[in-house]
Amino acid sequence: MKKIEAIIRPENLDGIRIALQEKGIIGMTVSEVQGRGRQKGVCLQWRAGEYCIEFLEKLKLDMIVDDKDVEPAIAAITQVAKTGRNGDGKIFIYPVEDVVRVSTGERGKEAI
Amino acid sequence: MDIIKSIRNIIRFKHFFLAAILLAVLTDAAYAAETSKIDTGDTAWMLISSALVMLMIPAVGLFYGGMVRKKNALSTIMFSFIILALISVQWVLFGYTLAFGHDVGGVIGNLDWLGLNGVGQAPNADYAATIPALAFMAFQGMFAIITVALITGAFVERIKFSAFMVFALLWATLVYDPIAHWVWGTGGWLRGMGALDFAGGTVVHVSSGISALAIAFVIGARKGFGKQPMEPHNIPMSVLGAILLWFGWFGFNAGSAVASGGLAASAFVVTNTAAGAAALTWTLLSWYHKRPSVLGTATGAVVGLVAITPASGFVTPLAAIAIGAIAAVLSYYAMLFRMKRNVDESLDVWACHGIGGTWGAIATGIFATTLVNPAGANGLLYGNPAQLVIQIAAVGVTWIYAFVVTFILAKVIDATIGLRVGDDEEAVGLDISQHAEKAYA
Amino acid sequence: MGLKIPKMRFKHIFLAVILLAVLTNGAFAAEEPKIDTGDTAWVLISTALVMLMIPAVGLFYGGMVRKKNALSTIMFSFAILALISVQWVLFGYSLAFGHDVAGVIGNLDWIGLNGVGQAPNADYAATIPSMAFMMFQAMFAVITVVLITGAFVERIKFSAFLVFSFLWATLVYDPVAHWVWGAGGWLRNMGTLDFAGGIVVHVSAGVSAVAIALVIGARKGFGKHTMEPHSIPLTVIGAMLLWFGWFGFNGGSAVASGGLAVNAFVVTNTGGAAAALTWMLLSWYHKKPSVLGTATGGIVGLAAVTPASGFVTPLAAIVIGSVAAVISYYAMLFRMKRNIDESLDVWACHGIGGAWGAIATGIFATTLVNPAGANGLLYGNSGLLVTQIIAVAVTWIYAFAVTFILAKVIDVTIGLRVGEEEEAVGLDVSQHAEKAYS
Amino acid sequence: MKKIEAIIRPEALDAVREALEEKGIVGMTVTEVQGRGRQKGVCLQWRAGEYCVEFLPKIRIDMIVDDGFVEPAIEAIISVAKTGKSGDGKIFIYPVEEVVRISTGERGEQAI
Repeated sequence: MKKIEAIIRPENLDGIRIALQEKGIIGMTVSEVQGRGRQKGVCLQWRAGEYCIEFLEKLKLDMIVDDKDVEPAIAAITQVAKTGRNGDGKIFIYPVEDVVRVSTGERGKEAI
Repeated sequence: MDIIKSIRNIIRFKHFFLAAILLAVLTDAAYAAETSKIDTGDTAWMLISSALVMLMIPAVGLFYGGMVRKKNALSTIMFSFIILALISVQWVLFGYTLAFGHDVGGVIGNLDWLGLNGVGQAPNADYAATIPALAFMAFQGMFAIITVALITGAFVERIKFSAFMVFALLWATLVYDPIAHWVWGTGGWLRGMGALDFAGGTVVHVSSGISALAIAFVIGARKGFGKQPMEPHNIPMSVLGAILLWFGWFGFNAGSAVASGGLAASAFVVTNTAAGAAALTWTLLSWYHKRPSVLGTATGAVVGLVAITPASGFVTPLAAIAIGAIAAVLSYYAMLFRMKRNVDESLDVWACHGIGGTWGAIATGIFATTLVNPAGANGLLYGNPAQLVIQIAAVGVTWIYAFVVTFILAKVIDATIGLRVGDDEEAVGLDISQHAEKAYA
Repeated sequence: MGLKIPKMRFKHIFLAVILLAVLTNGAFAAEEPKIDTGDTAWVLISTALVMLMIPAVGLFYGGMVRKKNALSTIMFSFAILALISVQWVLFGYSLAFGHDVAGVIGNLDWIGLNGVGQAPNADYAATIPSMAFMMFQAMFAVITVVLITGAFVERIKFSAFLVFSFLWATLVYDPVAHWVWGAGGWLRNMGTLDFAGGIVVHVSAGVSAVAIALVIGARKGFGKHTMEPHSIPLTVIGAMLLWFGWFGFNGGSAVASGGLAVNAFVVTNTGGAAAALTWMLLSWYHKKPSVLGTATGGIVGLAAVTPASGFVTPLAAIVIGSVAAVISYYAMLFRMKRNIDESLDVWACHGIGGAWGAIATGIFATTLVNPAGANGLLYGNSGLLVTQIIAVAVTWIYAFAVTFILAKVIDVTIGLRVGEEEEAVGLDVSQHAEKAYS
Repeated sequence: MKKIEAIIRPEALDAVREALEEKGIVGMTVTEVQGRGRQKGVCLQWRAGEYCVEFLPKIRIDMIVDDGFVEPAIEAIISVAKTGKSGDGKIFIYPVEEVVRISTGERGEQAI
């Protein structure tokens, strides 16, 4: 099992959800986060003049998947989220030791 | 028969004349009583105007509150709210008598009306002959309160609450009450000089704008000012505040006619017109520099309202367009100048109210016409350059007095109880550190 | 000649006086049902101001509940504005202000506003259309029901709430309004003074709030989990609009524009301010100057000064407001200590504030402010204080008893409370299928 | 590659960002979280009296870095976020299997 953590542009959420669903990946957690990478910040207007913020609004998707689903998930996300410009986001893959489903007590793959 | 004869007698000129005199005498007596008679329409208008100005006070809190960081939202709103409570009581106890009481040397009112002693339901013809003296007192009370509330934009996110309370009370007493007396009090020396200030361009806006700058110098910049972004946490809240300010300003300016009628209607129209012109101008300025800004448009409207305030009872609607549009330009660049100089007068009370009010008072000396208000005067454009000089003198005096007294007052408070919160408290935010509360769960 | 002329003069003066008298008489006759435009303008704008207070209560309460119940709390006041506006026009006004039946209730002569038109009704307000008076009073009926909603937020079933509101307005508000304000009402005849509704509005709402809170029971997790206010700025917006509207509430209760309205206006602002300051100092003494507390203090002061506003001086208002804040503050702590989930302290704010205000009227009232009023204890008339205490006590008992029974009946028939799961999810989703914030 | 997850006081965010930037770490994701540790909760005011909140607002910073950047990053965070009182936060280090940069499809260390 792996954990896939994807940082994406907020406007791509629904497209990615549908693309992942087509690959059979349904469960995920979405968080509103603020991110900073090569895109750096953005300058907004004050009453007169402007101010710059260093972090941008992003969404983070967390999902735990079977090893075989990792590549299809990466493909699905990049297919929708890629514009080719800075700020498209990143995908991180982590190992997961175990998963427990709270409602049943199931563990491991069945619990996903 | 007798009756018919009598009627015939009356119709005869001689007796008709007699009856007419009699009627005149009687009517005269009625008029004599009339001079102190309350007009229900005027009183209704003054009451609703006072209520409208009251609404502007917490509206300032929302306007400012939306522009600070989330961790200081409540404290910023609190400033206006508590000033409403504090100065309401100060005004009733002694503020009104200092500002509008019987004159002492042209500088201040005496203490005859302490605790509203002698201020009752009968009109006071010195100020407003057709409404109860209490109504005039209430209306003026709201002006005193909002002036103090305006200053709070200067020291948001870093002032100690106790120091703020002391400052607010002393400022109202030492700066507002005297200036209000000079310009509006019977016997006040600026009023005697002929200075025109219909609804408080110098008394309210110049005095608060300059004082904001003075206290900002004393308290110093926020931690991280100029390095970290100080992001407005809720612009819709600021816009809501601006909307309520615009709404309340009809009472502020048109109510300053202290009667319902032509002058009030004229003030109402120029108020709305100037606000529109200034908001539009600000939109265009921000568009020219980047994009049409929402926060900027709201600010522009407020600046236009500020600028038209002293002129509102003396100028025409077309003059209002010029006054509003120029005010927006002046204020916009004053704001940029303030930022460039790295002065943390945080929410630009000086640029909006100080500069806007100064321009409005001067513009009154340019655009005023007795066609709008026979009790006023003509300005430069109507062949009377002297009025412009008087206006500039009045503004100059107010600048100097307000700056000096506020600067000293702030210094004294800083040296005694301390103006500023500690670094830790500032970092955590005033909501938690000063009020043990959080704006949003 | 010398003798004749004075004689003639006298004769003709006499004649002219008669003529004048006739003319004036005619004028008076015309004067009686005459509408004063200034008075009417003031009552109309006052009515609009009180209307604004109604959703303002929704915002005031809405900011203090958890995010998941924000909409439902705002909805209470909005729905009541609609519901009681109709009830009042159909029969509420007639019950409260219609021709008296034994001092207890109005009859049904004015059902559906039959006979309530543009002509003034001198019994209540001689210089404005009786429809204006009707509408002004309608807003009072609406806001009284709205005030109670603070008692049962976050757990009441919406259908039960609508039934309760409708019946409460009919069975509690309309009779109490008739007793105190209706021509022939028994408390009015006893000499009770209630300028703008300290007893009719605030005591009745505050006491009823405790009654229904006792029947509906505490929120799940009350006293164990924190119930954090989700947006204090929203509450402050509500408080500021309430303060603003209160000028119409009290100032408008003069039902005319003039000295009395002005006095009420000044007293209102001063009382609210003194109470807000006092509350701030109390919270400072206990911990830190509280924003939510200051807003609450303002409301308490406004509630307390309401019955007194047309009878007392501005300096008396400072005392009334300050004392109200202290009493209310400790009433609130007492309520919490007793672990009663009268959630937003309608009792402590309005019940206690209003009761103190009504009693304070018996202490501070003076005919110098209002010749049509009476003198209170400080002006040498202890009788008024007794009358005021009786009126408060009667309202206290009547409102509590009727509300308690009414709530019980609704509870056993349609059920007052939502299910546990619905409560946990929040009323916004479970009762309205909506979410306040995305 | 490692993931560094730092829980810090909200007011320390700007200083931490600057300190990390000095060490050459630019990319990060910031999340507003609620936490609870030895600092326990805090009591706030109700209209009269008070209520206690058991979770305190904190900021979580997530960064994916090359192994060599882990120690400098830890030093940088501690240097500015440490007040010495409880409630300063914690730093967690996790292994990362893979990184994908959405805009280019790069993988591994180039993608960071």
